[in-house]
Amino acid sequence: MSKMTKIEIITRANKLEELKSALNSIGVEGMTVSQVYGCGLQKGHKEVYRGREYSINLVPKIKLETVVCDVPVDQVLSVSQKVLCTDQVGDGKIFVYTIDNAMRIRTGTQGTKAITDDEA
Amino acid sequence: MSKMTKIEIITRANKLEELKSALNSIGVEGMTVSQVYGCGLQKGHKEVYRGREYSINLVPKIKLETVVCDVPVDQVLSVSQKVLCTDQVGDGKIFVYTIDNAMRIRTGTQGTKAITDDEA
Amino acid sequence: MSKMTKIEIITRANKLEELKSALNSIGVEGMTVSQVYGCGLQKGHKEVYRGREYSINLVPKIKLETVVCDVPVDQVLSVSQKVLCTDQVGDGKIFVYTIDNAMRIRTGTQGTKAITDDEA
Amino acid sequence: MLYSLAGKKEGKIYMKKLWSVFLSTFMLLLMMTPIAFAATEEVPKVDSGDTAWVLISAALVFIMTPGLGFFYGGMVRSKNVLTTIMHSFFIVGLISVEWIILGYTMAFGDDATGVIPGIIGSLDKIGLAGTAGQIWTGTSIPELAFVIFQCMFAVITPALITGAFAERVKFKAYVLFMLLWTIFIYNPMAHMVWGGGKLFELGALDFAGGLVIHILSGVSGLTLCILIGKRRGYGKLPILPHHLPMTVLGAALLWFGWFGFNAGSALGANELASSAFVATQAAAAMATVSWVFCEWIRNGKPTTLGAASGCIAGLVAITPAAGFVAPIPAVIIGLVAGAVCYFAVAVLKNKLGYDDSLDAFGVHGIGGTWGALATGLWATTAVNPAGADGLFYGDGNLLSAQVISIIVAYLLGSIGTFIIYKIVNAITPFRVSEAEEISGLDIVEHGERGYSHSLMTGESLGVQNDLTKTN
Amino acid sequence: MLYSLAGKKEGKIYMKKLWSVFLSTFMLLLMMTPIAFAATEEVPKVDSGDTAWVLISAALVFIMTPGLGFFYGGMVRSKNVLTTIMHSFFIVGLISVEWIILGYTMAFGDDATGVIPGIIGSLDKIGLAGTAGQIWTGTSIPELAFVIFQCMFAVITPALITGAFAERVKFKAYVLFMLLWTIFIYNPMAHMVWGGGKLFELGALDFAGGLVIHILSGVSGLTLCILIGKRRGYGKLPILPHHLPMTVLGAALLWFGWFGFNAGSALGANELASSAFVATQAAAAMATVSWVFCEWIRNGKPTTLGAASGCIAGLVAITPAAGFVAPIPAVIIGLVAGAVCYFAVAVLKNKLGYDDSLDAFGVHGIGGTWGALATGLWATTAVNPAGADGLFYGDGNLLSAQVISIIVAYLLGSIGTFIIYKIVNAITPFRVSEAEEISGLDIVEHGERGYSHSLMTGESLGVQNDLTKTN
Amino acid sequence: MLYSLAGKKEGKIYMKKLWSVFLSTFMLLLMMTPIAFAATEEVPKVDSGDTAWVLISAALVFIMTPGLGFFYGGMVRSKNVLTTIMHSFFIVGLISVEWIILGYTMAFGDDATGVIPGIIGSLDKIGLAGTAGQIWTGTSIPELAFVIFQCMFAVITPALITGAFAERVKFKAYVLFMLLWTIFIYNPMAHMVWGGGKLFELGALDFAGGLVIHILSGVSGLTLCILIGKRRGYGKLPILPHHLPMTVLGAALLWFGWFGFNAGSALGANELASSAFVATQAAAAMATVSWVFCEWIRNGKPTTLGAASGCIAGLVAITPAAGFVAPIPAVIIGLVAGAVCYFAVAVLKNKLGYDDSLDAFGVHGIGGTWGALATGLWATTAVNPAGADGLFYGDGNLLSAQVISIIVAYLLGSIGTFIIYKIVNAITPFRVSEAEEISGLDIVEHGERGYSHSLMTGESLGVQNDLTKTN
Ligand SMILES: Nc1ncnc2c1ncn2[C@@H]1O[C@H](COP(=O)(O)OP(=O)(O)O)[C@@H](O)[C@H]1O
Ligand SMILES: Nc1ncnc2c1ncn2[C@@H]1O[C@H](COP(=O)(O)OP(=O)(O)O)[C@@H](O)[C@H]1O
Ligand SMILES: Nc1ncnc2c1ncn2[C@@H]1O[C@H](COP(=O)(O)OP(=O)(O)O)[C@@H](O)[C@H]1O
Repeated sequence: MSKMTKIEIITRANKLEELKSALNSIGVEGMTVSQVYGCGLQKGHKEVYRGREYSINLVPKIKLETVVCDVPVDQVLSVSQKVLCTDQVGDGKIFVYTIDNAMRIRTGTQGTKAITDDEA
Repeated sequence: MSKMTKIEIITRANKLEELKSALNSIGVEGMTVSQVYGCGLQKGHKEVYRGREYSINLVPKIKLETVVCDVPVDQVLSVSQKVLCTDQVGDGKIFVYTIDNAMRIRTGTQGTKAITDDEA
Repeated sequence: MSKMTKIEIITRANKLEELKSALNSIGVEGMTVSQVYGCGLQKGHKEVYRGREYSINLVPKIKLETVVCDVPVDQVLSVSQKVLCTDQVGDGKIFVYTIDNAMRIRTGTQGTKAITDDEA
Repeated sequence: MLYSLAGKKEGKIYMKKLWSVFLSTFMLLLMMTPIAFAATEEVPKVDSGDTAWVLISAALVFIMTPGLGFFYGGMVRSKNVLTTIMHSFFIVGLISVEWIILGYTMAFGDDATGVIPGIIGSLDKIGLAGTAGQIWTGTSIPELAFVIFQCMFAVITPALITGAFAERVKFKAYVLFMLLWTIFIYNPMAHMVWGGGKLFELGALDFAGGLVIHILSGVSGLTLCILIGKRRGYGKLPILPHHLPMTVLGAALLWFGWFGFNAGSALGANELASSAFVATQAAAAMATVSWVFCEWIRNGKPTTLGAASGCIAGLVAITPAAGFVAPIPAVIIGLVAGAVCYFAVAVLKNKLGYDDSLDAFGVHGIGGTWGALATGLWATTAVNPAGADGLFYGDGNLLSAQVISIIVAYLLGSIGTFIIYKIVNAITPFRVSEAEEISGLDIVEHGERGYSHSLMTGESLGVQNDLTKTN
Repeated sequence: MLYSLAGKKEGKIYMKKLWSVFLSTFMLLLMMTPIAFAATEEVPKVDSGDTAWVLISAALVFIMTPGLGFFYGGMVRSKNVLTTIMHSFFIVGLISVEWIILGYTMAFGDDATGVIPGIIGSLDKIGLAGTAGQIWTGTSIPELAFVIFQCMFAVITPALITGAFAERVKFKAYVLFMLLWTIFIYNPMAHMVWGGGKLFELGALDFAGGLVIHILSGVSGLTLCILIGKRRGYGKLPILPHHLPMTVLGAALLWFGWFGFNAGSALGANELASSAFVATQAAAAMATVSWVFCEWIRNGKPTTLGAASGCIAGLVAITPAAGFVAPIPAVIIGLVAGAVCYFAVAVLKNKLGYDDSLDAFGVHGIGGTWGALATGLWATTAVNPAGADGLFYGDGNLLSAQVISIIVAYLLGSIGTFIIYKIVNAITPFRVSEAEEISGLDIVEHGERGYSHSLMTGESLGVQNDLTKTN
Repeated sequence: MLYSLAGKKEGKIYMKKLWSVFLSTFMLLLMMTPIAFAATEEVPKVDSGDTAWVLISAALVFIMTPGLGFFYGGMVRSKNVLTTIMHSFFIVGLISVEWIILGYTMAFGDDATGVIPGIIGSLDKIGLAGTAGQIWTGTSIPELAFVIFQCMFAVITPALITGAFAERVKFKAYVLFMLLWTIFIYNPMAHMVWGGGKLFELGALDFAGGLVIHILSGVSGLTLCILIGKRRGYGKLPILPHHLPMTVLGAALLWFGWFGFNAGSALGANELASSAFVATQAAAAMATVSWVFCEWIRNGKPTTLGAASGCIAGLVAITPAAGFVAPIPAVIIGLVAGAVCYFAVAVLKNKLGYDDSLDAFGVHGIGGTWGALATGLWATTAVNPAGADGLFYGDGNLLSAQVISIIVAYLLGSIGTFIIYKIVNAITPFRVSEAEEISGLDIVEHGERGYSHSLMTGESLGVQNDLTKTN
């Protein structure tokens, strides 16, 4: 069983479609997306309600998670970086983990075969 | 300190109640659920707005995370697979990770004791 | 490359601001927050619709994730525990993982430098 | 009384054939026509104040149907919000067209020369032919004002039914059913009760259609929800309202519009309209309070949905009585309506186990029944000389007439619905498949989502970047 | 002038006892009764156009109270949306019943034979006894139309107060307080000002209740929010509006209904009603613009909440003046109202540090005070011969009368609220516990959530699969 | 016919100078003034019923503009919901003030002594001077009632335009543009068509402003959206409606208010108002059904947005015809309107490639054009003796007049908008930057979010705990 790696990409919401296409093009088909709030160097914005100002410092982001084994992690990283980089603070982060096991619920298959989609 | 494992189950939203009961029945009490969008083999649906059609290819899913130590990981996997499997594309995936440490905030307890709920 | 650790804190939504400030004060600047439902010892609440009662047992929580390398994990844990502990069931859990790699998208920097924010 | 036809009050109530009533639905239906009285002397001139009141009342009744869409829409799961709103909204279009072309003449065409005299009027007013420039008999408003006021009633009645089968029917079957139901159940009913040629003077009183509209739709809804079956997971999985502020909005619009419904039914801006307006507010207000107190006592919580449901229960119950009862009886009618309808939806429905999704029967059927009975108890000629005295004012005949009318409405609603359901279901399936029900009807039936957005990012998430068909 | 009682204008303003005014609230209250004039000659016949206008105006004022619920509901956090809407919606039920049974007779029962002549009217109209078939004095509308139009005023006044204590009170205490406040503060006030027997002819003008309704509720709200204390975390943690489109919806319904409130107060469809309608639109429109420009200048952003708040400020300010001022003064009244109320909520409130959650005082108290003063400046008999000339038309007496009235309303509102608060709090706690406040009142007090759904999946998430009590 | 001026019908239609028409916009504009007739004999007395009807109609038309805000607001992405609603809501304030001060006198000031006779009226009614106590010529309502009814028309016309440029303009430019457009395009147009001194009696019919209001705003919107350019990502990235129930709410309020718009344009509560009411409902209902069926056939799904859009298409199309056509032609007008507008937005727009965000042109421009033509086909003096006979009633002159009027409206709308756009854009940029467009205008332009809350926790998430400026 070769190594399975989870890649977690936190980035701007409006880049989702581009990122998805880019990942698809290098063979990453399965992924899970969630909506998150980010906090870091990027400044938020000001809001005003009845004359009172508030600083909003949690910025809406999306988190895309994908577990890969065949596709090289480095390629995922470089491709993602390319489409997501705007040179503006707030582009986000990518984190890489090792995972122990995976299972495809539909078939019960475990290990790397669980995430290799050609069997469907 | 015995090994602590995080199990992440991504599956259909309408299966949540069944899954929760099944996990409870094998002793898994604590869990955290979030709403995510999934993308994989399962096709999305079409939408129409003022005569224009759109393909929606992110499918709403739920992600259930639970950290276990006493309950065998295999049992969690098999029980989950049993209740979640519908034989239709889109049943989802289960990922398994090792975690380094855990803490129960209320008591400050660390390690496996943090997630063994009998102390409460 | 020194070790990078991801710390995942699941706790009450109304504690977010306090937690964020406390983490900032020990040098943790970057973080990602998401909204989750928790299930554990804490009981939910009852709802009534047209005379029918329902038990709601998924409690809204927030999950704060942060990847650190310079700041000691223990310090993050103790500081968090201090601000979050209310001695009431439902304070939540903290989980700790090792991660393999990180990348700052804006610069392409990998490894610990990706999450050390002084370069910005 | 809603439709004051020219004529003199003939107080005699024909109660003799009580038994024969159960022998023939047909006969019974004919008997529903109430006695009609001349509320105003016949002055063949349009009065601008009366016309203004009836026109604005028509607009008020209009807003009730979309309001109903929100009332119902807030109570379903978000995956079905659009289909539920659409069930009310689309019907405004569908039935208004039907009414203008066919419905009005069926209901208010001349009776003597009618298609089936006593049941369906003459078709010579097809497409509203001959209505322009006329004054509606016994009133001082143009016939066209009466046509459009009536149109709004024809529209809301079938819309009420949709609450019973929410979250599980196909749109095509819904369209077909509603069209057939309106043509074959509502129009004849309206003719017999309001447009009829005084053939049968049973003497039942129904000021603004509580009996006809609410009982008929409530019973039809009940029949239909039993025929269609429960929603998948009903009673086992949780099915909660997804947006209660929307339901309150709907209730507010309904209450608002109901002033036109009831007080507008005086067909003039006068003492009677004012009295009906007061009675309407009295009953709605009291029912709001009583429903909330009932659940406060029983469940320990006074709920917002309870307040919204309570006011509707009160409004339904006062509808047949609004122009016949004094304020304090109206308060009592509301008090009972709130409590009775609460128990109908909270206890009775669960006991009996049918899935009337949004309580069309529990609120409109039960509330309408109570209101029709209450009219028989508290109606008084002191409020409306053209009405009758109820049991508490010394005369039991009215109550008997009300009971018979109720039975007729139950029979007509249930039998008629059963037949039309069978016909529709033979043409096209009424119910969606299980997979469709799980996906939600908004996507499956309409290709839309109620809320296709992310609250956090403000973007349209989850859409592929190639738009497949952009012509 | 709202309530034209029969009688001749007696311009003499009794200003002598200015000092004694402060010696006795009781005396002052009596002095609030304005002079009443015969706007129309007494023709004891119902006019259909006037009746149509007053009835539809009653419906318009009705929709304001649910509208207020949305206006307020959008501004709270989503965990308190239902309780906030409920505070307005339930009051429609509660106070309408109170009004029909008790309130109307307290306020408009005969003064001479009243419970406390000059303060509380005779109780012989309990349950609206004797109102049927009557024409309201000095008008051509049925008394029942007047009853129901007035009912809607009695309903909205306490509802306005709820904005001050949003997000922290128990429902039980709210119910008790509102009932007592309406009976012991509102009803006597209404009697003294509008139902009174010309005992004291102070000469204050209040066309549609700006003084009585808005100042009284604003001041009561301020008092209450100070007594109850701030929301947990107020000024430290962020507390933001959860749904501004809902607030705009509320503002739109309020504005819409306010045409009935102000123009309906002419009690007829005539020149005066048209003039009041124009003044209402002029002030509301200008205040919308001026509030938005004030914050645009000061905060750099023109906000939607500012537009919604501004129109309400203008509507409040024009309420007492609507039937007495010309269009351009109305524009000026609106201009100032938008600016003054903006500074009241954006600067003054923060300086003083009380937590008037949704600015009941900042908008209704301040706006109402400005409007009452402005009436003393710009009122002119050219617009309404039954009114009076203000300072800018050469007569200072009216302004003095307005000032005294304002002082009285402030005293009555604050002292009355203080006493009732103490009584209610002794019976049942007014404020929720800290844990309850954190959980949110929707769940704690009503056992409901405003939005119990997942936007993504369309399912009801988070509910156990055993339904614990299904009877 | 909307504005019945005193005078006798002069049926002669001046068709001779068809060519010269294209030589000078100025000339053409003058020719738009329709012939005015005395619908009622001049009785200089206020009628309470007519006044009640016009006042309530004004309130109904008022609610349309906020309603439009919701109709449009639901169709944009949630990050732009407030700015879109604000575009409609703020305009109520801005233009009402403009109307009272300047607009009314420009439009309805005396023509003979006008600033530019035939185009802009006399300014002696600035600030509504001299309108109090007057009766509007040819009617029995106070001039002030006419003023305020007209005010609501002036308000909604520019609001309609905002749908074309949603999601990409700066608020400052919007304010400036709307003010200039109303003063220099709308006011003269209103004067020429409705306030003009019978200078040119072209004979075009426009009952409630379908031509003036809908074509003018639709064409202006089209021009503007082409000048401003497409939204970033339009046609490539998905841009979906974020809240369809809000859009349905808006459609319901529009439909409701449209009864005042059309039937109120009879300026009295009479047969004509009733007839216009019926025609309005007939066309709106049929168009709802026809739009839905068109997409059902073409896309396989009947949509809720289609139903909401269809009714508006029908209402737009019937606006110029409402007081001239019989019910069945109204049904046909609606039938075609639903289909034509559907194809305009679903096919034509995509073919031509402009980004009319919310289809201001597709619905109002196209629907208005169809309605103006249809008036030329089905108008009949049988419905309105003060009107004219259309092609299907044997007279082709009316149709020609309608065609010319349409051409004039297109020219005026496009050229006028072009010029004003250039002026505004020279003063302040019309369009936001790309970064601002991505962030969303609610935050960038107004410093607010539509929904700043978490559905799950009910808390205000994402806000720093130090409030930076709390003064
Ligand atoms: N240490 C961290 N742990 C987890 N998430 C982080 C961390 N640092 C940044 N993030 C996420 O990445 C997003 C972008 O980071 P930010 O510092 O604003 O800009 P940049 O990545 O361009 O330097 C943040 O909003 C947050 O969601
Ligand atoms: N490689 C992956 N990494 C992360 N999540 C995945 C991956 N593959 C699938 N998923 C998740 O599992 C869900 C179901 O996968 P899908 O391929 O559609 O069907 P199935 O699992 O039945 O083969 C997806 O919607 C996605 O959320
Ligand atoms: N084993 C677990 N795995 C994942 N999340 C858990 C686990 N146990 C608890 N949680 C999370 O922690 C939250 C609080 O746990 P709970 O048992 O209710 O209280 P406490 O942590 O105070 O004992 C839960 O709502 C859930 O989100």
